[in-house]
Amino acid sequence: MEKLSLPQVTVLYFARSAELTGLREEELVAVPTPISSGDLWALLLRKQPRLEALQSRVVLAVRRQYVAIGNQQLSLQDGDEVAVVPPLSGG
Amino acid sequence: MEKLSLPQVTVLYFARSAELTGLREEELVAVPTPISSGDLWALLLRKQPRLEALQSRVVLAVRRQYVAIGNQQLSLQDGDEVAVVPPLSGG
Amino acid sequence: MERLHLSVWPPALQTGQYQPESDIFRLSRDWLSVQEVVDSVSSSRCGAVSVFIGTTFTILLFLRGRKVIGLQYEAYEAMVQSELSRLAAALRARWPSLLHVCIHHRLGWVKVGEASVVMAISSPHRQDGQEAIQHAVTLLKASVPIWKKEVYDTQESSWKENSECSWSQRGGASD
Amino acid sequence: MERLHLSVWPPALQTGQYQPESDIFRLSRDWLSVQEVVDSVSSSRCGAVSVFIGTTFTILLFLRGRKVIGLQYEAYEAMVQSELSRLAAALRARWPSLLHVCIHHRLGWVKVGEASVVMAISSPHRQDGQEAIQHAVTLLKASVPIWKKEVYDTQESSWKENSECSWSQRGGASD
Repeated sequence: MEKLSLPQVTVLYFARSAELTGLREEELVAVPTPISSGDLWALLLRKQPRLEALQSRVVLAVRRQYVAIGNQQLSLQDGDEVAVVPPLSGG
Repeated sequence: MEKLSLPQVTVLYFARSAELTGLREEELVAVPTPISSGDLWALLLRKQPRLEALQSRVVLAVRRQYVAIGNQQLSLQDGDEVAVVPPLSGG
Repeated sequence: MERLHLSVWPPALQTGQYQPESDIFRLSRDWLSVQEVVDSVSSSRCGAVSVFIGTTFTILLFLRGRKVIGLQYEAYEAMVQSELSRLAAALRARWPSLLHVCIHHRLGWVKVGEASVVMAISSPHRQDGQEAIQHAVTLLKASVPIWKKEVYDTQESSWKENSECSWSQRGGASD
Repeated sequence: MERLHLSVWPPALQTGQYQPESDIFRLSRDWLSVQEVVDSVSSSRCGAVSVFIGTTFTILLFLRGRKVIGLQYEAYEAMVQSELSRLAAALRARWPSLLHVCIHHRLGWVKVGEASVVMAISSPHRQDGQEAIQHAVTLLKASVPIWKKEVYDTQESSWKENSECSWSQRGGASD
């Protein structure tokens, strides 16, 4: 079943991704769903081309769960939180 | 070569051995040397029979080095420190 | 100081004379007190407290000809909470005897020589706690969404990458 | 407080901008400060400080129907010094990267819940320090001439025996 309205999600940027985009967060409207994590990343890249610098060493967090960029299908809902997660360096 | 005078050593008692003997230290005179650690222990037992309670779970420390009670030959000198060392419980 | 995260594990309180095991997580913009972290995990049941303290490591950076003046930390705070709960659950699954787990982590500006993380685990017997704390540090570095940037006297800075993080270039720093 | 033992390792001082590695041992009749032990091993070279804190473990003794009110420690003090130096040398032989080792141990009367031993080891990388501290606790219990007696509310007392000590009856307490 397709939804009539496509969801709007909040994208959070941290660390180097925040520096590259100059943003801490932004809204992403009309995101197709379900969507693969790879396609979601492509969508983000189209919006923020400088994120390309993170390519191949970044993951997403969708609703605070890590998701590798690849074929995993994501069902997004209005208001979902999607984070761009550069390599961790806590500790 | 035998020495003409046999050495006098200071015996130190710790923990349960101090409780059994009622002493922290005492002098042991005219100790034959060289002497095996087993014979030295036998000498101590003759002087302090209550140390028998520690039998088989005790070692000596001679000049601050552990020595198991057995055949090891010890060369004692006047003023040497011999300690009776019950099982350790530091930490 | 933000007392962000306080959760009780296991969720259902046990009855009886002893307190339930609890995990205390805190993200702090202030100096971390080792004594406070140790006190958080102490109880009359515990025979051993194992502690890990992570501090700025500067000697290699001196050798590169510039001096680290400090570190800037940031976190995905809401997710830190859920990942630390997951971390504690993983530790308890592997070492069921663990009593208390406490982790305080710095955020914001951290001067060279100050601790960025202090963690303590109490356990009746030391072996469990000591193994668990090693694993805890590895899990924290691999999975808790916190980032640090080294800031140099040249006004340059560099985001660090933990080699434990599966999507980092092992040990590489991005300039 | 007795500052009994202060030795520098290695014995020959190194020249240059960094302090030589040092091992600090102390037998104390007062409360042990975790912070002080941690500060003793901290340096700008260190990336990790691993700490172990041993405290009174009372729950099993409650179950035997009597309550521990405290512990009485004694030591062969002069030999503690030589055995701790030997212990530190053994650690450095196995983990050459270790920076500082600090061990504070209580003597005399220790109330339930107070730490009897605090040790800290600093190292550039955490793996070495964490492995070394596990080994350090084992060596201390196996070879450093310190004894403790549990004192009960029944006015009884009992000398403890470390299972790590080769001439103990494994884990048995002598009444």
